Amino acid sequence: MAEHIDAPFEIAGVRLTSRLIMGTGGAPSLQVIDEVLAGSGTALCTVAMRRVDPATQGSLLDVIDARGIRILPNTAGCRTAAEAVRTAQLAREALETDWVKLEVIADERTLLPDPVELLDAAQALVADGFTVLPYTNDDPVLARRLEQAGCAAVMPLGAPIGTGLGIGNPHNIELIVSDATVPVILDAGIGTASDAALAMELGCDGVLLASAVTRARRPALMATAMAAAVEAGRAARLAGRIPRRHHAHASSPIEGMPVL
Amino acid sequence: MAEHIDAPFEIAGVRLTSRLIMGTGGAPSLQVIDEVLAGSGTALCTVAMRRVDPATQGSLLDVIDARGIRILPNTAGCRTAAEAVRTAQLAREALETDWVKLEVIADERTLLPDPVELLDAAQALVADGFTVLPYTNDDPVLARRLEQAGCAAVMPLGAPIGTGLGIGNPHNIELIVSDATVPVILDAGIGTASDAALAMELGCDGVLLASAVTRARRPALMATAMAAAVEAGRAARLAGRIPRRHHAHASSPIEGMPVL
Amino acid sequence: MAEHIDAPFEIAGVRLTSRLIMGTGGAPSLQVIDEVLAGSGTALCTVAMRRVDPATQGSLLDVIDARGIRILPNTAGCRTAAEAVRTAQLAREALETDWVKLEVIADERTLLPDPVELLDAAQALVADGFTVLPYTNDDPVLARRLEQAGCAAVMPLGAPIGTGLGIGNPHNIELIVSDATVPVILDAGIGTASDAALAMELGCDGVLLASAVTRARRPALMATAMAAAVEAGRAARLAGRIPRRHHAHASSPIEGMPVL
Amino acid sequence: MAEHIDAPFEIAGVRLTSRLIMGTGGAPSLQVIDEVLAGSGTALCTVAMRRVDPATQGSLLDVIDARGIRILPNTAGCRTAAEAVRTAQLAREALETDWVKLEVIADERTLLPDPVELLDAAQALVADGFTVLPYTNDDPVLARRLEQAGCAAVMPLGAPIGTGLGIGNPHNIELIVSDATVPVILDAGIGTASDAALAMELGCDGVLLASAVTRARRPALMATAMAAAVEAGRAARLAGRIPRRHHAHASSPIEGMPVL
Amino acid sequence: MRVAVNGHDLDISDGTSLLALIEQHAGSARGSAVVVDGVVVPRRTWPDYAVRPGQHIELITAVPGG
Amino acid sequence: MRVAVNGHDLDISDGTSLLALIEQHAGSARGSAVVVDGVVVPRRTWPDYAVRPGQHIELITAVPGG
Amino acid sequence: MRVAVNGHDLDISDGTSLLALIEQHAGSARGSAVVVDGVVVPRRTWPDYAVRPGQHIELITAVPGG
Amino acid sequence: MRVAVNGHDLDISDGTSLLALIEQHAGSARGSAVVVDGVVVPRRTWPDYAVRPGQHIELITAVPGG
Repeated sequence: MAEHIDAPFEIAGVRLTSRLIMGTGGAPSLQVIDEVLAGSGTALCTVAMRRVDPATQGSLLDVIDARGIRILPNTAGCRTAAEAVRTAQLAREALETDWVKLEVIADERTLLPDPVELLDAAQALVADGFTVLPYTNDDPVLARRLEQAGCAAVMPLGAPIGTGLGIGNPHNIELIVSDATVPVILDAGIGTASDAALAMELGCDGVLLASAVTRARRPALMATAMAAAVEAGRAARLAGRIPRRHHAHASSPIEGMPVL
Repeated sequence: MAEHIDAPFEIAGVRLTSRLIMGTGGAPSLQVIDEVLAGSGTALCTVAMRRVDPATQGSLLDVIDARGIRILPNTAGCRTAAEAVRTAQLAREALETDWVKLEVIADERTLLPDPVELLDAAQALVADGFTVLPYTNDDPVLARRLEQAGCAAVMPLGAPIGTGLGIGNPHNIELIVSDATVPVILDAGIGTASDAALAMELGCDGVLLASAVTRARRPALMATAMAAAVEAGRAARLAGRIPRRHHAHASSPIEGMPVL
Repeated sequence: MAEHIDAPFEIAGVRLTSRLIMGTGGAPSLQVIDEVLAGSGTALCTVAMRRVDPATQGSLLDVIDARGIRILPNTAGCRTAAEAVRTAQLAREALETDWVKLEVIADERTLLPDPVELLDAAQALVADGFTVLPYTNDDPVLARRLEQAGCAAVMPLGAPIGTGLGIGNPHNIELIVSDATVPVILDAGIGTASDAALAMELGCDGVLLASAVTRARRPALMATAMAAAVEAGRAARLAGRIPRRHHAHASSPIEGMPVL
Repeated sequence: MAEHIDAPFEIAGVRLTSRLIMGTGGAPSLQVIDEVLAGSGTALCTVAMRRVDPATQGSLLDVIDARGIRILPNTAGCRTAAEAVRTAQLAREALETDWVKLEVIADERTLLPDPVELLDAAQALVADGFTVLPYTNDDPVLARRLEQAGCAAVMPLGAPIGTGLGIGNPHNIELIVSDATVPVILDAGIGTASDAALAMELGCDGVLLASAVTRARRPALMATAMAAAVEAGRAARLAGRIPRRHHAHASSPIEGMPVL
Repeated sequence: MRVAVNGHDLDISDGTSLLALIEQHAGSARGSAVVVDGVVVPRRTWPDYAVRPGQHIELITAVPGG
Repeated sequence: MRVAVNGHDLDISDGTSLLALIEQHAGSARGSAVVVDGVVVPRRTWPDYAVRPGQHIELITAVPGG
Repeated sequence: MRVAVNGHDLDISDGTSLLALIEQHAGSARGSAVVVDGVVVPRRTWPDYAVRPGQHIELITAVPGG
Repeated sequence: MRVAVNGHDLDISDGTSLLALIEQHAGSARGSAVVVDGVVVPRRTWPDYAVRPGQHIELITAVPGG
């Protein structure tokens, strides 16, 4: 992770003005999505690709464009490399971007990535000229393979999508960060602000979340909380935290006590 | 904790513009103290009372006054109620304030509060007209007794002073918060920004810390990190976090998958 | 904690053949109590003192005596030192033992000990010739004060009574163990076998539990689980565990790989 | 996991009299290996395959055979499916067993399994008639794929080999257990007895460990600790632990307090 | 005569001893203690202790707990 | 003529262009993609692409997600 | 004359006021407190308070801490 | 004649059998496997298998591990 507080955050050479990437799913309305995007200060947000529904009111893209936010289509719901590649190609055609958040899940219950299909899809999409941001599990080896396959970032989970369980295995995230030469984005599992701060303290370059904000009781307020938490965690990482000590260490002088 | 994001933070009827209270110990120089106070945006900072040392360069009080920060003298180093009361009286004489951070520690190794001496000192100081902010352990019962004794706030530890171990027993902090009718300030043990955010998410009204900032590799930067973390944690608390779920919950629609 | 696996476990000079102390509360019947006492292999069990209820079937004392188990009356439900002292005196009269598990709780919601009343009661009972085993919180300072008051053991909680939350703050238990010269018994909060093993690994001399066994789906089986866990944890403590390492350490030789 | 305390433990139809599987690496001598095997009560232990070293004193196989323990050769050190398959074939020739603990690691620093090579090797070995016990990471999806490939058990790690960090992500182990129809063996990462008990409480059918015992200060004693811990954890799982409660729950009657 | 036992008024025959009262309520005297009008009565005196009208008597025993 | 759009049979007038079909369903062509009988149809060809009877057409667009 | 200041014996000129003593040691009187022979001396009396031989004087001030 | 055993050149007498070579290096044939020039040699053929000059031989056995 860049060692200057004002080092720009870049993915595939594109500078992003925020390290918080927002998913747009789970919100009750376009109005809430708009408030959440505003509150988060995000510069990149995900969308899913689905069949046109004539009943839909309003335009998601207008909301996103009005805020000047870059779009990151995902392949949510795909179960095989072939489906994911096809969905990415449709997204490129529809949204005129070659960026894709690659998701290839193994089942609907855990929504966990399928490591083999994911790696196959990543290789195929890179070969097809895509800028691939894969949603992966927290396995340091798979993260390395994805980077070797040419992915522009790796996006390990903290916990399964939508669980809000935070970062289940910080040690794995540290291993991924220590190895990676592309940005590491903590994706999925974030439940509250301290989780997002911890992700950055572990050395992640950014955080991607949706449910934690869109399904909070007050989404817009939670969006500002997450923005502040990402800033706080990054600054803390760069500031160099104190070591954990087993015994106490006084913060007032021991000497000079008056004799009363 | 007040349920409005812009609800003022008040102790003993005095409004404070920041929920981050800074200790001034552990910094290498007055210059660093000044940078840390500036970066933290704090409105209240602690000092210790010691014998005058003619060798001292510069004036701590001038630094604090120049930033318009209220002073909170502590009784650090006192081992008995009598010592603590006497030290508080000297501080009142010296600094013309009746506020005191009450510390009565049991030993130099753990720096943990002595519950019996602490409660005695609190009762004596309240009777003597002081505004008492006691540094206490995380025992919900002792916290209640201190509030019943008339303390203006309760300040439970997250972990022993200077350890940076964070919040050892979040369950106890939640119990203290659920009971208290005076402000609860998490005091001691904070190591990094996510710890401070967590304290606020647990419902604390504020955070008091020193070593985590003054002994960080880059103190001024860590001060800004802590300020952001306190804001983030408070906003997250008020925004109402999503529940922790055992199973995944999709944030992209299940329906409308195209047939490709 | 004694550093020999076969070092006897003694409280106040009385040798006990098991380091697992059983509470008898929470069981659906005397029959289950009997099975639980048998399965646990305990040598010491607690009882409460209450008004005679003519409707009661069977004799608890007969069950306990038939298994040759020593009785430890408690002062459960007492809220003041005076009540606890009086209850201990009644128990001594009724059961002809001067041992007492001292409980002085602050409220019915947390069932946490009141540190001030507890210490007062301990001093009074020691002066009256009792062998006092106090149920205390996990504050290392209060534990030290209780030992200084002449208690025969200290019994810190892992978590509030009946919660099954395990050991909330292992660091505090380690601090208590490192200081104590009387036996340390982890009392309250144990939920399952690994919690009991952990208590012993932290250096406790014994474990006291009730609900974790009596309210388990299969109490007798859980009793055997706890007995094995206490043995396992004690052996592991004495065997000297390997250090926690950040990086992997191979357990098969690196050299001598065949060239295939 | 079998729901009877005395349900036999079987892998590939072979009944094993202990649920603790021992690695033999890391011990200072054959003498210590012999003591450890005796203390653990294991019925299955691993060995590595290496070039003959004429300097070696004594026979490992004699020690294992003398205790009637079944041998499980591993493929430790292999980095590709091809190497692992070849090593398994040599082991079959040398030890006349078609059982193999399949290890395909990605690097020497983390010793973590390579998911793609591991799955390829598992498929090849199953096709070649081997009984395959794969050492895998804690990804529930990979575990499922390995079972689908015909593995006789799945052996997820708790933490990287030799770290003694325990079970980093209990939630993943629970997911693996809830899915698996073959035995789940917690392999690697165990540091002390409570870790082994926890593995069984999470629903694992067995535990495989080496360093935690062979590198302990007193290996033979730690072996007995682990044996007891596995028993304790399994009994606790079957006994049905009490739920975790946020609030206290009295274990002595509230009614019938005497009026004193 | 009337006495209060564990908070309930009770008619007992004159001259009833504490020991008799206890055995009648608790089955046996084992594991019990008695408080009469706030004073603990030593076990050895129970056989000869004649309950008097209007006394408040607490009979306490060991029950499952802790 | 009849075509299948997103799995539903539909009557549309002869000579309807893909662009017209999309605008009619999605409001605008922005953010949409089209697959006809399993083949992705490039955006620039939509105006001149005349839908033929019996074709299976998938109209896809961006929705909130992820 | 000799006095003890913060545990060190000191020669000061006769008639030195507390205020003078404090300013000499602490630079300024701000943020300081004084204990003479175990008694806290109120700030307002410092100018007129003449130090006497043999007194034990503690000069206390605020330092970084907590 | 010269052969390579586990990477080291070695002089052995002509006509040495694999079994003899193994027993000489490993003490016993139990728990061992042999690869000659990249091919696994079945255990039952060792007694009659005469080592030839220049062969690369890997002798593998079980060691503590895992």
